[in-house]
Amino acid sequence: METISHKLGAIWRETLKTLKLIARNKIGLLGFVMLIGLILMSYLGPLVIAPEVRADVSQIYKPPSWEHPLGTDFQGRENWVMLVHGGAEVITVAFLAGLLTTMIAVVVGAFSAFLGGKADEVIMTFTDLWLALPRGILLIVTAYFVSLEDVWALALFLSFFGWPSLARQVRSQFLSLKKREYVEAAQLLNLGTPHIVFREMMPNMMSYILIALIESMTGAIYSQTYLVFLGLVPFGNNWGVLFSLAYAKNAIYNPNAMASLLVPMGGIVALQLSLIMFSRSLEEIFNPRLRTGV
Amino acid sequence: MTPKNQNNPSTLSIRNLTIEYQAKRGAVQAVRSIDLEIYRSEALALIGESGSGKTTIGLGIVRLLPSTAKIRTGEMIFRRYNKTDYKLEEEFDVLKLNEREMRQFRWKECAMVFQAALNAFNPVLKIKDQFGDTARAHGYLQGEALKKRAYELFDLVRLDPERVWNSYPHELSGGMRQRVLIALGLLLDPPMLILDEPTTALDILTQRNIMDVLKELRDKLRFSLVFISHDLSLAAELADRIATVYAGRIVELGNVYDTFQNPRHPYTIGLMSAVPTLTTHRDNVSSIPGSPPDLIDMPTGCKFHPRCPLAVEKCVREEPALVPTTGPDHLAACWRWMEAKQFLMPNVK
Amino acid sequence: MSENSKTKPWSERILKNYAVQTIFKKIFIIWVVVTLSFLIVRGLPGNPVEIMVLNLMDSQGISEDEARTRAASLLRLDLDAPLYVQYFDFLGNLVQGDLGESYVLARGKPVTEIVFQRLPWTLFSVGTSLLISFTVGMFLGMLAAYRRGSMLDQVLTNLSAMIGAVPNTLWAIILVLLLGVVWKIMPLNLMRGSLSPGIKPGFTLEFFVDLFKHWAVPGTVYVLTTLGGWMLAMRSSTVSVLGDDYVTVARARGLPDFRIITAYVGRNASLPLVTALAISIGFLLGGSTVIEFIFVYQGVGLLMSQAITKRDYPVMQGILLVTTITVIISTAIADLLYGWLDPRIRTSGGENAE
Amino acid sequence: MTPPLIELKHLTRRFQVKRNLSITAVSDVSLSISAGEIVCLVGESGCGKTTTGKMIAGLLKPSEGEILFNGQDISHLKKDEWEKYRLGVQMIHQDPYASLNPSHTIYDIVSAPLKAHRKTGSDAATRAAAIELLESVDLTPASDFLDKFPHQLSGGQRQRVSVARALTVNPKFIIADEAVSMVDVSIRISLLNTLLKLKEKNGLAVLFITHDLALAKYFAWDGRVGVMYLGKLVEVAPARQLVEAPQHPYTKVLLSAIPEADPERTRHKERIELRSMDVPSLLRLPSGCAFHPRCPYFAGEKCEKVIPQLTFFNDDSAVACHPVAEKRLLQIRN
Repeated sequence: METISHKLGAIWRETLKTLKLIARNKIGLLGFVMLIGLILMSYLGPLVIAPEVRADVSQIYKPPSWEHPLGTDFQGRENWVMLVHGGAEVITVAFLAGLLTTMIAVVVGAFSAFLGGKADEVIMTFTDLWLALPRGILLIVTAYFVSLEDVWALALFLSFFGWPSLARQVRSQFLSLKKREYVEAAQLLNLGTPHIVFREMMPNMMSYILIALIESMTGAIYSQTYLVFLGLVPFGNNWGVLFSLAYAKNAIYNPNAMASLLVPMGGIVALQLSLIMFSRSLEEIFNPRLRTGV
Repeated sequence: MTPKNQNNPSTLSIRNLTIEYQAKRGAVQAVRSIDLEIYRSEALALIGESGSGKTTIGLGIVRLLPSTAKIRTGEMIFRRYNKTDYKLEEEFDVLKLNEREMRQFRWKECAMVFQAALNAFNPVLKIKDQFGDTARAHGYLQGEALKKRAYELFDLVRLDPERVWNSYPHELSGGMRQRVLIALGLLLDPPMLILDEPTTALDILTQRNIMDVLKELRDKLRFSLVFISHDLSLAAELADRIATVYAGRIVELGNVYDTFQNPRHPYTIGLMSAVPTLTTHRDNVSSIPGSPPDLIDMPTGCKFHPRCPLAVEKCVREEPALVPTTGPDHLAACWRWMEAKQFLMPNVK
Repeated sequence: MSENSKTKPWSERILKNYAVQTIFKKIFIIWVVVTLSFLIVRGLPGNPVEIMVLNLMDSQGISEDEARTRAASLLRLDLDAPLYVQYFDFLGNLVQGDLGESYVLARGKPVTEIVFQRLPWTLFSVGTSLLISFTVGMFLGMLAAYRRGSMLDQVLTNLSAMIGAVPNTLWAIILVLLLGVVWKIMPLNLMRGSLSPGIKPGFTLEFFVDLFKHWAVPGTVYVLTTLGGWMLAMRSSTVSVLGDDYVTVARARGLPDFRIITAYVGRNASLPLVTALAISIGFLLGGSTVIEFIFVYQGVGLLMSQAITKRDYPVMQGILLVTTITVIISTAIADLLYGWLDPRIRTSGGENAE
Repeated sequence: MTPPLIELKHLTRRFQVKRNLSITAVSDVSLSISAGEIVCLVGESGCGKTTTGKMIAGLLKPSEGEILFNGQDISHLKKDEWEKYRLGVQMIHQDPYASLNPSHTIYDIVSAPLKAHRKTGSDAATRAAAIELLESVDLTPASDFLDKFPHQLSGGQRQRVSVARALTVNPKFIIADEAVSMVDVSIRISLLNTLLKLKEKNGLAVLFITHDLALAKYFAWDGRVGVMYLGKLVEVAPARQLVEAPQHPYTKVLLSAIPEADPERTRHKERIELRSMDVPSLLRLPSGCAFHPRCPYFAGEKCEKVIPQLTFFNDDSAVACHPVAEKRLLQIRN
């Protein structure tokens, strides 16, 4: 009991400290605020704003105006309503895929580093093999054959392709941490594996994992976008689908229709940018040289 | 053996040199208005602990300080003499040179051999190419002539020329790399050579070998040698004069024999008794209390006073200047230099 | 010791050889992809062969039995034989360079022929772009590293990270919109296709000018999306090299800045990027699918998206295989390049370890 | 007679470098250390002294040979006995900047083992114990240090924290691996004196690993010094005797090579020249005595062919050298 509350307390302290540090970097803070804004819009917005279900033929591809703040799409639906409703799926997939990728990578990398010897060799050979494959094409081909029907399937699929290079990095991080003298001292003092992993190694790994998580998220958004565009992810009315539908319905040659391309695109770009900005400040915060200079 | 200072003109006159580093908490006062003469063909040792400012002095002479460092005040007059008749040829302030002139000055007038010689060579270029680079940058010999010159130098530093010339740095051991670097330092026959902790990372036997090489080279080539180290015994073996550096200042400066027999500054005495040697009795070894000062927030008066067993009220108030003591050539910056040895080394004659 | 190694059987010595091991590894990777592509067509629950049969019946108006025979001949497989026999047949055909025939996109044409017709276009567009973004990225990365902390560095690093974060699909559309529709700088037909109608490939100025004109926009997309990555990688690599002792020593030796920047900093800082280059080729070829789709650029990527929509399995298999081999060859080249740039790898057989 | 606290018997450790290439970092080392004794292990980098220390600490498993603790082979210990042994042998690392976790306070660092092994009950008791420990390593006033992070401390202070951390589990034996080499010269001695004080007070045995013979002599004034060369123990003797009357040629060469902090003496010191400057690679160790290609007292075929064994003499010293052993045996017989 005591240790759990102690751990929670430590996590909470760490979080508070991190929030304070985020506020020190302007770009990072902006990214953080943007990200929170997008999340609020995408998850709370649909609760307040009813989805567009009507198809109004008279209102197809209207440019932005007072009546239609962000214009209308090829079915005459309000683009701004679609924007609010189309975010949750993209963010969920990004977050799930990022989380899964990072988890697989951390588990594989950590296991490989801890087991060492033959097991390490086998795992790393496999990882290298994965890295040497033309994963871009493989992603497309398999996406065609594997039916990706919900966010979980898509997230799982993306993380299946995303983990190897991160696993390699995690492994080398773990190896270098394992050799740190304070970890050796903790072993000598018999402080137990949980203590060594969670109290000695993890706090010095967290920053790294956090940044990797964000990188995996942006990677997932990236791949997601082109799989959707190629028509390999058939579900949902998310930003990616909206944008490729608009493209398919010739919005690109119709100046009045440009909004229905740009609005979902803006959603994706804003999400990517907020993540990137946020991660760049994280990098700065966790940079040990800057940190010890505090 | 020791060159007489009076009739031995100086190669480099450092006057009122002040160097600061910019840190988050404030200015790190690494070097505080130092005056120092480096005479022609003498060996001067700068000794002190890490953070005392000795390396900064070395880097300052060749102006290779990191970008956070600023030379606040001072001048460094460099004099070049004719190699045959020792007539003064040229005199200039190193701090006033422009970038191009500075590039020519480095290595040709003053070569610096760094602490971590293990990584002093570009790992992707062969030794011969790195010699070629240096020679080309200074319009020196090329081709066969350069090779011949390098082979002579390798012989001097006791290396097998054939093997070294065509090697990549990683194919040589640490001691070999250090000697190659010394050979490279001598390539342009500079009047001055700075060695920063040249043997620190090396094994005792390799260290011995390099010391012997250095002594031999100095007798043969007669360059001025500035030797930066925390190791008193290396200084004892190699130097003509010793300058003890503490908190960015020279606190004692004198002939090597004189300094070891009659140290005048409590810090020098402290250092001498803090390092056990093979022959000292255990009871004669003692550490200096306290720890080196924070260079951003320094104590008042004499910077050594918080650790000094002789400190009196005056030491807290006023910082002593580096002044002559028993002779004009033995200087110390201590209010109580006269009593220092008697108090701190009672059982040494 | 040395006598001992001489008495070892020659077979063992060959197997221990680094180059031989590398070749085995590469062959193994190809085998994995081949098996994968076989399993995709024959082993997956969706049963692509049945779909193919239906497709053939539909499009050519033939009976099911006829369609099955036709499918079998297109895939060069006996569909009634046990799976392992089919697998070995497939491998056997492959070794002879026979990947079957296309049945929708170009009826009856050997897949190898179709793919090799398209491959040069993709290799040209992707290769040129990679070369540009790699070189420019290295240059900008070094610039940012030298001026680290400055305004320029801030702008470069932030901007490049953000440009790189926008998916290439979006960049393609944005460029078409801006250049073709909004500003009307570039005629839309120049952004479509890989050559203007009527221009024949050959060593003519006309051909090369047209080639580059058509490459310009898709090429820009490749460059935009990859440049930032190279720049940031080069920046961090250069920053660490700048802290290395040999750079300070090189300055102390009075070497000219140009020499230090190129031979001392540049060469060492670019070493880790060479490995990354190898990995990125695999991704770029994949990324070409969507770009070529948008620009109707006649490369393997477009072929891939066509094969997917038309369910032309032999062509899909063929592309997967050929791109795998391309990637493997390029990684091998990158490996060689790395060895050539870094002497420590070259002589690793020695015993100079201290 | 009670067995020595720690006894190394023919300890050997090999490392796999490549698939079929291994080096022997430690080869056939035998040494015993009694309770409360100080032994220094001296040698140049790569001679195997750190590997030996790590094997004793249980961080590495020996390839051959055994380590006896109070007469018991530690590889046969049961789990709880093994844990007891583990805690009884602690290590002080070389690098004060890497041996303390940067994200923990000094209190976190010292209290973690106290809590893990239920040494103290309440938080207040833990705090009191931590203060007592810090004061025992001369970090006073201890309360000033408890809430600081390692980066706020100097190198010497950090090493003191490392010592305090090791003391939390009441060890019988401490391995100090180059523990003062990265600390400012002016405070090295006071750190060593703290260790000496603890040795007296707690009856600790210390294995001090260093490359500095002068420091070894100072620290092991009443103890012994062992000299290692390329994985082998070549000479063991009482500290002062080893420095003043070295037996093994390698020890002699080392001693003659060390510069002295006295210009008069160091410039006129007699130097023994080596036959070769090159240190052989561990991958290709010379046959026979590993020192023979460099040995100034090289005595022919036997040195080339036969590996000399560490031979003990009645003055509590041992040497692994054919000519020396023969000469001394002759002296003893006469």
